[in-house]
Amino acid sequence: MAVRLMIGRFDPGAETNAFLIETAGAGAAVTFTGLVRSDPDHPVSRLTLECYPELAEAQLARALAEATARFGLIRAEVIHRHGPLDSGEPIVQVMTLAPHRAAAFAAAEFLMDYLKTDAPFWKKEQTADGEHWVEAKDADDAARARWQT
Amino acid sequence: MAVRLMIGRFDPGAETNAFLIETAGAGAAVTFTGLVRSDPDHPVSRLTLECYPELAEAQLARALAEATARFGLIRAEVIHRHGPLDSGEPIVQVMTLAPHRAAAFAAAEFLMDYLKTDAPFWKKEQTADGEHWVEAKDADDAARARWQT
Amino acid sequence: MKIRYFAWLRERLDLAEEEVSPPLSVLTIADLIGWLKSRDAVAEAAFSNPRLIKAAIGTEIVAHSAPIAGATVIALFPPMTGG
Amino acid sequence: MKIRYFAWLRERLDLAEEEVSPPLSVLTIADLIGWLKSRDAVAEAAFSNPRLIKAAIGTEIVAHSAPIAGATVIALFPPMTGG
Repeated sequence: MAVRLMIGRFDPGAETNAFLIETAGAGAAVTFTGLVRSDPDHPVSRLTLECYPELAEAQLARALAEATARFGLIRAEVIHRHGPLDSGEPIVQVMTLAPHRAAAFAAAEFLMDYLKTDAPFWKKEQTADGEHWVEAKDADDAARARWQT
Repeated sequence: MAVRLMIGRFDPGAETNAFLIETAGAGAAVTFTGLVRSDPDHPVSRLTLECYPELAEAQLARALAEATARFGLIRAEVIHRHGPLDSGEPIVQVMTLAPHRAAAFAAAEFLMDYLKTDAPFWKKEQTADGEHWVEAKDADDAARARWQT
Repeated sequence: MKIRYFAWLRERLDLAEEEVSPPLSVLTIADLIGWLKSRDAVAEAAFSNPRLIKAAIGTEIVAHSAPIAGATVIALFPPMTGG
Repeated sequence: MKIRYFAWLRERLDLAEEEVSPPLSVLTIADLIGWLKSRDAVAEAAFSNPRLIKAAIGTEIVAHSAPIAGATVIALFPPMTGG
Protein backbone atom coordinates (compact mmCIF):
# COMPACT_ATOMS: atom_id res chain seq x y z
CA MET A 1 0.00 0.00 0.00
CA ALA A 2 1.57 3.24 -1.12
CA VAL A 3 -0.29 5.56 1.32
CA ARG A 4 -0.71 4.56 4.95
CA LEU A 5 -2.41 6.64 7.64
CA MET A 6 -1.96 5.26 11.10
CA ILE A 7 -2.47 6.23 14.72
CA GLY A 8 0.11 3.98 16.38
CA ARG A 9 3.88 4.22 16.11
CA PHE A 10 5.76 2.86 13.14
CA ASP A 11 9.33 1.54 12.99
CA PRO A 12 11.34 3.73 10.55
CA GLY A 13 14.04 1.16 9.78
CA ALA A 14 11.64 -1.76 9.46
CA GLU A 15 9.58 0.30 6.99
CA THR A 16 12.69 1.11 4.96
CA ASN A 17 13.70 -2.54 4.85
CA ALA A 18 10.20 -3.62 3.78
CA PHE A 19 10.30 -0.94 1.06
CA LEU A 20 13.70 -2.24 -0.14
CA ILE A 21 12.67 -5.89 -0.53
CA GLU A 22 12.06 -5.43 -4.26
CA THR A 23 14.69 -3.19 -5.91
CA ALA A 24 14.95 -4.34 -9.54
CA GLY A 25 16.38 -1.51 -11.67
CA ALA A 26 17.02 0.70 -8.65
CA GLY A 27 20.27 2.45 -7.80
CA ALA A 28 19.02 4.89 -5.17
CA ALA A 29 16.61 4.89 -2.25
CA VAL A 30 15.77 7.88 -0.05
CA THR A 31 13.93 7.70 3.27
CA PHE A 32 12.78 10.90 4.94
CA THR A 33 11.56 10.63 8.53
CA GLY A 34 9.86 13.58 10.24
CA LEU A 35 10.11 13.63 14.04
CA VAL A 36 8.26 15.50 16.79
CA ARG A 37 10.85 18.14 17.55
CA SER A 38 11.39 19.55 21.00
CA ASP A 39 13.75 22.50 21.29
CA PRO A 40 15.27 23.47 24.61
CA ASP A 41 13.86 26.97 23.78
CA HIS A 42 10.43 25.63 22.96
CA PRO A 43 9.79 22.35 24.76
CA VAL A 44 6.86 20.44 23.31
CA SER A 45 5.52 17.78 25.66
CA ARG A 46 3.04 16.36 23.21
CA LEU A 47 1.75 16.93 19.71
CA THR A 48 -1.71 15.99 18.51
CA LEU A 49 -2.29 15.60 14.80
CA GLU A 50 -5.80 15.98 13.47
CA CYS A 51 -6.54 14.45 10.08
CA TYR A 52 -9.28 14.25 7.47
CA PRO A 53 -8.54 10.67 6.43
CA GLU A 54 -10.55 10.36 3.18
CA LEU A 55 -9.06 13.57 1.78
CA ALA A 56 -5.56 12.76 3.10
CA GLU A 57 -5.54 9.41 1.31
CA ALA A 58 -6.74 11.00 -1.92
CA GLN A 59 -4.23 13.85 -1.76
CA LEU A 60 -1.28 11.65 -0.86
CA ALA A 61 -2.18 9.16 -3.63
CA ARG A 62 -2.18 12.12 -6.07
CA ALA A 63 1.18 13.29 -4.75
CA LEU A 64 2.68 9.80 -5.19
CA ALA A 65 1.30 9.52 -8.73
CA GLU A 66 2.66 12.96 -9.64
CA ALA A 67 6.08 12.26 -8.09
CA THR A 68 6.32 8.86 -9.79
CA ALA A 69 5.56 10.30 -13.23
CA ARG A 70 7.59 13.46 -12.83
CA PHE A 71 10.78 11.91 -11.46
CA GLY A 72 10.57 8.47 -13.10
CA LEU A 73 10.37 6.64 -9.79
CA ILE A 74 10.31 2.87 -9.52
CA ARG A 75 8.17 3.13 -6.38
CA ALA A 76 7.25 5.53 -3.59
CA GLU A 77 5.44 5.30 -0.29
CA VAL A 78 4.13 7.66 2.40
CA ILE A 79 3.29 6.82 6.00
CA HIS A 80 1.63 9.52 8.11
CA ARG A 81 0.46 9.25 11.69
CA HIS A 82 -2.32 11.12 13.39
CA GLY A 83 -3.57 11.33 16.96
CA PRO A 84 -1.36 12.05 19.99
CA LEU A 85 2.43 11.85 19.59
CA ASP A 86 5.24 12.27 22.10
CA SER A 87 8.39 14.31 21.63
CA GLY A 88 10.98 12.50 19.50
CA GLU A 89 8.48 10.12 17.89
CA PRO A 90 8.34 9.70 14.11
CA ILE A 91 5.35 11.49 12.51
CA VAL A 92 5.81 10.89 8.83
CA GLN A 93 8.00 8.82 6.52
CA VAL A 94 8.42 9.22 2.78
CA MET A 95 10.36 6.61 0.79
CA THR A 96 11.40 6.80 -2.85
CA LEU A 97 13.18 4.35 -5.14
CA ALA A 98 14.71 5.41 -8.46
CA PRO A 99 17.40 4.37 -10.95
CA HIS A 100 19.58 7.36 -9.92
CA ARG A 101 20.05 9.51 -6.84
CA ALA A 102 18.94 12.90 -8.18
CA ALA A 103 15.42 11.60 -8.88
CA ALA A 104 15.12 9.80 -5.54
CA PHE A 105 16.16 12.94 -3.62
CA ALA A 106 14.01 15.36 -5.65
CA ALA A 107 10.93 13.14 -5.36
CA ALA A 108 11.28 12.79 -1.58
CA GLU A 109 11.59 16.58 -1.23
CA PHE A 110 8.65 17.13 -3.57
CA LEU A 111 6.49 14.73 -1.54
CA MET A 112 7.39 16.42 1.74
CA ASP A 113 6.72 19.89 0.32
CA TYR A 114 3.38 18.73 -1.08
CA LEU A 115 2.48 17.04 2.17
CA LYS A 116 3.19 20.14 4.28
CA THR A 117 0.82 22.37 2.31
CA ASP A 118 -1.70 20.10 0.55
CA ALA A 119 -2.42 17.15 2.84
CA PRO A 120 -5.15 17.67 5.46
CA PHE A 121 -3.29 17.33 8.74
CA TRP A 122 -3.25 19.91 11.51
CA LYS A 123 -0.80 20.01 14.41
CA LYS A 124 -1.67 21.08 17.92
CA GLU A 125 1.22 21.50 20.34
CA GLN A 126 1.03 20.98 24.09
CA THR A 127 3.65 23.03 25.93
CA ALA A 128 4.09 24.24 29.51
CA ASP A 129 2.05 27.34 28.50
CA GLY A 130 -0.92 25.30 27.35
CA GLU A 131 -1.92 24.12 23.92
CA HIS A 132 -2.16 25.84 20.57
CA TRP A 133 -2.61 25.07 16.88
CA VAL A 134 0.59 25.32 14.86
CA GLU A 135 0.38 28.03 12.22
CA ALA A 136 1.04 27.30 8.56
CA LYS A 137 4.43 28.62 7.45
CA ASP A 138 5.11 30.87 4.49
CA ALA A 139 8.33 28.89 4.04
CA ASP A 140 6.26 25.77 3.33
CA ASP A 141 4.24 27.59 0.68
CA ALA A 142 7.47 28.83 -0.89
CA ALA A 143 8.93 25.30 -0.85
CA ARG A 144 5.77 23.96 -2.50
CA ALA A 145 5.75 26.74 -5.10
CA ARG A 146 9.17 25.76 -6.47
CA TRP A 147 7.62 22.62 -8.02
CA GLN A 148 4.96 24.52 -9.99
CA THR A 149 5.70 24.35 -13.69
CA MET B 1 31.57 6.18 14.52
CA ALA B 2 30.60 8.65 11.84
CA VAL B 3 32.54 7.03 8.95
CA ARG B 4 32.45 3.27 8.49
CA LEU B 5 34.16 1.36 5.69
CA MET B 6 33.16 -2.26 5.53
CA ILE B 7 33.46 -5.29 3.27
CA GLY B 8 30.41 -7.27 4.42
CA ARG B 9 26.77 -6.37 3.93
CA PHE B 10 25.00 -3.87 6.17
CA ASP B 11 21.31 -3.70 7.06
CA PRO B 12 19.91 -0.34 5.83
CA GLY B 13 16.93 -0.20 8.21
CA ALA B 14 18.89 -1.35 11.25
CA GLU B 15 21.48 1.37 10.54
CA THR B 16 18.73 4.00 10.29
CA ASN B 17 17.21 2.87 13.58
CA ALA B 18 20.60 2.91 15.32
CA PHE B 19 21.18 6.41 13.94
CA LEU B 20 17.76 7.53 15.26
CA ILE B 21 18.27 6.36 18.84
CA GLU B 22 19.29 9.84 19.95
CA THR B 23 17.21 12.59 18.30
CA ALA B 24 17.14 15.52 20.75
CA GLY B 25 16.38 18.74 18.88
CA ALA B 26 15.78 16.92 15.60
CA GLY B 27 12.76 17.29 13.34
CA ALA B 28 14.09 15.63 10.20
CA ALA B 29 16.18 12.59 9.28
CA VAL B 30 17.24 11.59 5.77
CA THR B 31 18.69 8.21 4.81
CA PHE B 32 20.13 7.70 1.35
CA THR B 33 20.94 4.15 0.31
CA GLY B 34 22.87 3.44 -2.90
CA LEU B 35 22.27 0.03 -4.46
CA VAL B 36 24.08 -2.06 -7.07
CA ARG B 37 21.86 -1.36 -10.05
CA SER B 38 21.20 -3.91 -12.76
CA ASP B 39 19.27 -2.71 -15.82
CA PRO B 40 17.60 -5.15 -18.16
CA ASP B 41 19.59 -3.27 -20.89
CA HIS B 42 22.85 -3.54 -19.00
CA PRO B 43 22.80 -6.51 -16.64
CA VAL B 44 25.53 -6.35 -14.04
CA SER B 45 26.20 -9.69 -12.40
CA ARG B 46 28.69 -8.38 -9.89
CA LEU B 47 30.40 -5.17 -8.89
CA THR B 48 33.78 -4.95 -7.22
CA LEU B 49 34.67 -1.80 -5.33
CA GLU B 50 38.30 -0.97 -4.82
CA CYS B 51 39.12 1.45 -2.02
CA TYR B 52 42.07 3.34 -0.53
CA PRO B 53 40.90 3.05 3.08
CA GLU B 54 43.17 5.58 4.84
CA LEU B 55 42.33 8.30 2.30
CA ALA B 56 38.63 7.33 2.18
CA GLU B 57 38.29 7.71 5.94
CA ALA B 58 40.04 11.07 5.88
CA GLN B 59 37.98 12.38 2.95
CA LEU B 60 34.64 11.18 4.33
CA ALA B 61 35.43 12.62 7.77
CA ARG B 62 36.14 15.98 6.03
CA ALA B 63 32.86 15.71 4.12
CA LEU B 64 30.91 15.03 7.32
CA ALA B 65 32.58 17.94 9.12
CA GLU B 66 31.86 20.28 6.21
CA ALA B 67 28.23 19.12 5.89
CA THR B 68 27.65 19.43 9.63
CA ALA B 69 28.96 22.99 9.74
CA ARG B 70 27.39 24.13 6.49
CA PHE B 71 23.88 22.77 7.07
CA GLY B 72 23.74 22.94 10.88
CA LEU B 73 23.33 19.20 11.28
CA ILE B 74 22.81 17.53 14.62
CA ARG B 75 24.63 14.43 13.36
CA ALA B 76 25.62 12.65 10.17
CA GLU B 77 27.04 9.28 9.24
CA VAL B 78 28.40 7.52 6.16
CA ILE B 79 28.73 3.77 5.60
CA HIS B 80 30.57 2.62 2.46
CA ARG B 81 31.33 -0.93 1.41
CA HIS B 82 34.17 -2.21 -0.68
CA GLY B 83 35.09 -5.58 -2.16
CA PRO B 84 32.70 -7.73 -4.23
CA LEU B 85 28.98 -6.88 -4.26
CA ASP B 86 26.02 -8.59 -5.92
CA SER B 87 23.28 -6.91 -7.92
CA GLY B 88 20.67 -5.25 -5.67
CA GLU B 89 22.95 -5.05 -2.62
CA PRO B 90 23.40 -1.78 -0.73
CA ILE B 91 26.77 -0.10 -1.45
CA VAL B 92 26.59 3.11 0.51
CA GLN B 93 24.38 4.75 3.11
CA VAL B 94 24.38 8.39 4.17
CA MET B 95 22.29 9.52 7.15
CA THR B 96 21.66 13.08 8.29
CA LEU B 97 19.78 14.51 11.26
CA ALA B 98 18.74 18.18 11.46
CA PRO B 99 16.19 20.45 13.09
CA HIS B 100 14.39 20.96 9.75
CA ARG B 101 13.94 19.03 6.52
CA ALA B 102 15.68 21.38 4.06
CA ALA B 103 19.01 21.00 5.88
CA ALA B 104 18.70 17.23 6.24
CA PHE B 105 17.97 16.80 2.51
CA ALA B 106 20.64 19.24 1.31
CA ALA B 107 23.31 17.70 3.54
CA ALA B 108 22.53 14.16 2.33
CA GLU B 109 22.76 15.31 -1.30
CA PHE B 110 25.97 17.20 -0.58
CA LEU B 111 27.53 14.13 1.03
CA MET B 112 26.58 11.90 -1.90
CA ASP B 113 27.89 14.42 -4.45
CA TYR B 114 31.14 14.74 -2.50
CA LEU B 115 31.46 10.99 -2.15
CA LYS B 116 31.01 10.35 -5.89
CA THR B 117 33.87 12.62 -6.91
CA ASP B 118 36.18 13.01 -3.91
CA ALA B 119 36.22 9.70 -2.03
CA PRO B 120 38.74 7.10 -3.27
CA PHE B 121 36.52 4.25 -4.44
CA TRP B 122 36.58 2.69 -7.88
CA LYS B 123 33.91 0.44 -9.36
CA LYS B 124 34.58 -2.49 -11.64
CA GLU B 125 31.54 -4.09 -13.26
CA GLN B 126 31.26 -7.75 -14.24
CA THR B 127 28.82 -8.26 -17.11
CA ALA B 128 28.22 -11.01 -19.67
CA ASP B 129 30.80 -9.22 -21.91
CA GLY B 130 33.54 -9.37 -19.31
CA GLU B 131 34.66 -6.85 -16.75
CA HIS B 132 35.51 -3.18 -17.00
CA TRP B 133 36.21 -0.18 -14.79
CA VAL B 134 33.28 2.26 -14.53
CA GLU B 135 34.17 5.67 -15.96
CA ALA B 136 33.77 8.82 -13.88
CA LYS B 137 30.75 10.85 -15.00
CA ASP B 138 30.74 14.51 -15.96
CA ALA B 139 27.29 14.65 -14.29
CA ASP B 140 28.94 13.81 -10.97
CA ASP B 141 31.47 16.61 -11.38
CA ALA B 142 28.63 19.00 -12.21
CA ALA B 143 26.66 17.86 -9.15
CA ARG B 144 29.73 18.37 -6.97
CA ALA B 145 30.44 21.81 -8.48
CA ARG B 146 27.07 23.22 -7.38
CA TRP B 147 28.27 23.20 -3.75
CA GLN B 148 31.36 25.32 -4.45
CA THR B 149 30.96 28.75 -2.91
CA MET C 1 -25.35 18.66 2.23
CA LYS C 2 -22.92 17.68 4.98
CA ILE C 3 -20.29 20.18 6.16
CA ARG C 4 -17.23 18.89 8.03
CA TYR C 5 -14.99 21.14 10.11
CA PHE C 6 -11.40 20.53 11.21
CA ALA C 7 -8.75 21.88 13.60
CA TRP C 8 -9.36 25.35 15.09
CA LEU C 9 -12.42 25.90 12.92
CA ARG C 10 -14.00 22.77 14.44
CA GLU C 11 -13.02 23.96 17.93
CA ARG C 12 -14.30 27.52 17.46
CA LEU C 13 -17.61 26.23 16.13
CA ASP C 14 -17.61 23.39 18.68
CA LEU C 15 -18.89 21.24 15.83
CA ALA C 16 -17.26 18.43 13.80
CA GLU C 17 -20.00 18.28 11.18
CA GLU C 18 -23.53 19.37 10.39
CA GLU C 19 -26.22 18.91 7.75
CA VAL C 20 -27.20 22.19 6.09
CA SER C 21 -29.63 23.32 3.39
CA PRO C 22 -28.31 26.63 2.15
CA PRO C 23 -30.64 28.89 0.15
CA LEU C 24 -30.51 28.72 -3.65
CA SER C 25 -28.54 31.98 -3.79
CA VAL C 26 -25.52 30.12 -2.30
CA LEU C 27 -23.64 29.03 -5.44
CA THR C 28 -19.96 28.84 -4.49
CA ILE C 29 -17.71 27.98 -1.56
CA ALA C 30 -17.33 31.73 -0.93
CA ASP C 31 -21.11 32.09 -0.80
CA LEU C 32 -21.34 29.10 1.53
CA ILE C 33 -18.77 30.53 3.94
CA GLY C 34 -20.61 33.87 3.89
CA TRP C 35 -23.92 32.18 4.60
CA LEU C 36 -22.52 29.95 7.39
CA LYS C 37 -20.86 33.00 8.94
CA SER C 38 -24.10 34.99 8.92
CA ARG C 39 -25.97 32.51 11.06
CA ASP C 40 -24.84 33.50 14.58
CA ALA C 41 -22.16 35.26 16.63
CA VAL C 42 -20.05 32.10 17.14
CA ALA C 43 -19.93 31.47 13.37
CA GLU C 44 -19.28 35.16 12.75
CA ALA C 45 -16.17 34.91 14.95
CA ALA C 46 -15.04 31.51 13.61
CA PHE C 47 -15.26 32.62 9.98
CA SER C 48 -14.11 36.19 10.64
CA ASN C 49 -11.23 35.85 8.14
CA PRO C 50 -12.46 33.75 5.19
CA ARG C 51 -9.01 33.97 3.58
CA LEU C 52 -7.80 31.55 6.28
CA ILE C 53 -10.38 28.93 5.36
CA LYS C 54 -9.65 26.19 2.84
CA ALA C 55 -12.29 23.94 1.33
CA ALA C 56 -12.71 20.48 -0.16
CA ILE C 57 -15.66 19.09 -2.07
CA GLY C 58 -15.61 15.33 -1.60
CA THR C 59 -11.93 14.40 -1.90
CA GLU C 60 -10.89 17.40 -4.02
CA ILE C 61 -9.46 20.62 -2.60
CA VAL C 62 -11.21 23.51 -4.33
CA ALA C 63 -10.96 27.30 -4.62
CA HIS C 64 -13.47 29.64 -2.99
CA SER C 65 -14.88 30.29 -6.46
CA ALA C 66 -15.81 26.61 -6.96
CA PRO C 67 -19.53 25.90 -7.46
CA ILE C 68 -21.09 23.69 -4.81
CA ALA C 69 -23.96 22.36 -6.92
CA GLY C 70 -24.32 18.61 -6.42
CA ALA C 71 -21.86 18.41 -3.52
CA THR C 72 -22.80 15.98 -0.77
CA VAL C 73 -19.79 16.48 1.54
CA ILE C 74 -17.93 19.77 1.86
CA ALA C 75 -15.04 20.21 4.31
CA LEU C 76 -13.85 23.57 5.65
CA PHE C 77 -10.55 23.87 7.49
CA PRO C 78 -7.53 26.08 8.24
CA PRO C 79 -4.29 25.92 6.22
CA MET C 80 -2.68 22.52 6.67
CA THR C 81 0.30 21.90 8.96
CA GLY C 82 1.14 18.21 8.54
CA GLY C 83 4.39 16.47 7.72
CA MET D 1 59.07 7.32 -0.90
CA LYS D 2 56.26 4.80 -1.33
CA ILE D 3 53.94 5.08 -4.34
CA ARG D 4 50.54 3.34 -4.20
CA TYR D 5 48.45 2.65 -7.30
CA PHE D 6 44.72 1.96 -7.54
CA ALA D 7 42.08 0.68 -9.98
CA TRP D 8 43.06 0.53 -13.66
CA LEU D 9 46.37 2.26 -12.99
CA ARG D 10 47.28 -0.55 -10.59
CA GLU D 11 46.15 -3.13 -13.14
CA ARG D 12 47.99 -1.55 -16.07
CA LEU D 13 51.19 -1.33 -14.04
CA ASP D 14 50.50 -4.72 -12.46
CA LEU D 15 51.73 -3.14 -9.26
CA ALA D 16 49.90 -2.11 -6.05
CA GLU D 17 52.84 -0.18 -4.59
CA GLU D 18 56.55 0.40 -4.94
CA GLU D 19 59.41 2.22 -3.21
CA VAL D 20 61.00 4.83 -5.46
CA SER D 21 63.84 7.34 -5.20
CA PRO D 22 63.18 9.93 -7.87
CA PRO D 23 66.04 12.26 -8.90
CA LEU D 24 66.28 15.69 -7.26
CA SER D 25 64.81 17.34 -10.37
CA VAL D 26 61.42 15.72 -9.55
CA LEU D 27 59.75 18.48 -7.52
CA THR D 28 55.99 18.12 -8.07
CA ILE D 29 53.34 15.45 -8.67
CA ALA D 30 53.47 16.33 -12.38
CA ASP D 31 57.24 15.79 -12.38
CA LEU D 32 56.78 12.50 -10.54
CA ILE D 33 54.21 11.22 -13.07
CA GLY D 34 56.52 12.24 -15.91
CA TRP D 35 59.45 10.46 -14.32
CA LEU D 36 57.47 7.27 -13.52
CA LYS D 37 56.13 7.26 -17.09
CA SER D 38 59.63 7.55 -18.58
CA ARG D 39 60.89 4.36 -16.96
CA ASP D 40 59.55 1.71 -19.35
CA ALA D 41 56.96 0.90 -22.03
CA VAL D 42 54.37 -0.42 -19.55
CA ALA D 43 54.56 2.78 -17.52
CA GLU D 44 54.56 4.84 -20.73
CA ALA D 45 51.18 3.23 -21.65
CA ALA D 46 49.70 3.34 -18.14
CA PHE D 47 50.47 7.05 -17.68
CA SER D 48 49.80 7.97 -21.33
CA ASN D 49 47.20 10.56 -20.33
CA PRO D 50 48.40 12.27 -17.12
CA ARG D 51 45.20 14.36 -17.04
CA LEU D 52 43.35 11.19 -16.00
CA ILE D 53 45.59 10.63 -12.99
CA LYS D 54 44.72 12.00 -9.58
CA ALA D 55 47.11 12.14 -6.66
CA ALA D 56 47.17 12.13 -2.87
CA ILE D 57 50.05 12.91 -0.56
CA GLY D 58 49.41 11.07 2.70
CA THR D 59 45.67 11.55 3.28
CA GLU D 60 45.30 14.77 1.27
CA ILE D 61 44.23 14.90 -2.35
CA VAL D 62 46.56 17.31 -4.15
CA ALA D 63 46.92 19.03 -7.52
CA HIS D 64 49.58 18.03 -10.05
CA SER D 65 51.41 21.23 -9.14
CA ALA D 66 51.82 20.17 -5.49
CA PRO D 67 55.43 19.78 -4.27
CA ILE D 68 56.36 16.28 -3.14
CA ALA D 69 59.19 17.27 -0.82
CA GLY D 70 58.94 15.36 2.47
CA ALA D 71 56.19 13.02 1.26
CA THR D 72 56.47 9.44 2.48
CA VAL D 73 53.36 7.98 0.82
CA ILE D 74 51.99 9.21 -2.51
CA ALA D 75 48.96 7.58 -4.15
CA LEU D 76 48.15 7.80 -7.86
CA PHE D 77 44.76 6.74 -9.20
CA PRO D 78 42.05 7.35 -11.81
CA PRO D 79 39.04 9.64 -11.20
CA MET D 80 36.89 8.18 -8.43
CA THR D 81 33.65 6.31 -9.05
CA GLY D 82 32.33 5.43 -5.60
CA GLY D 83 28.95 6.00 -4.02
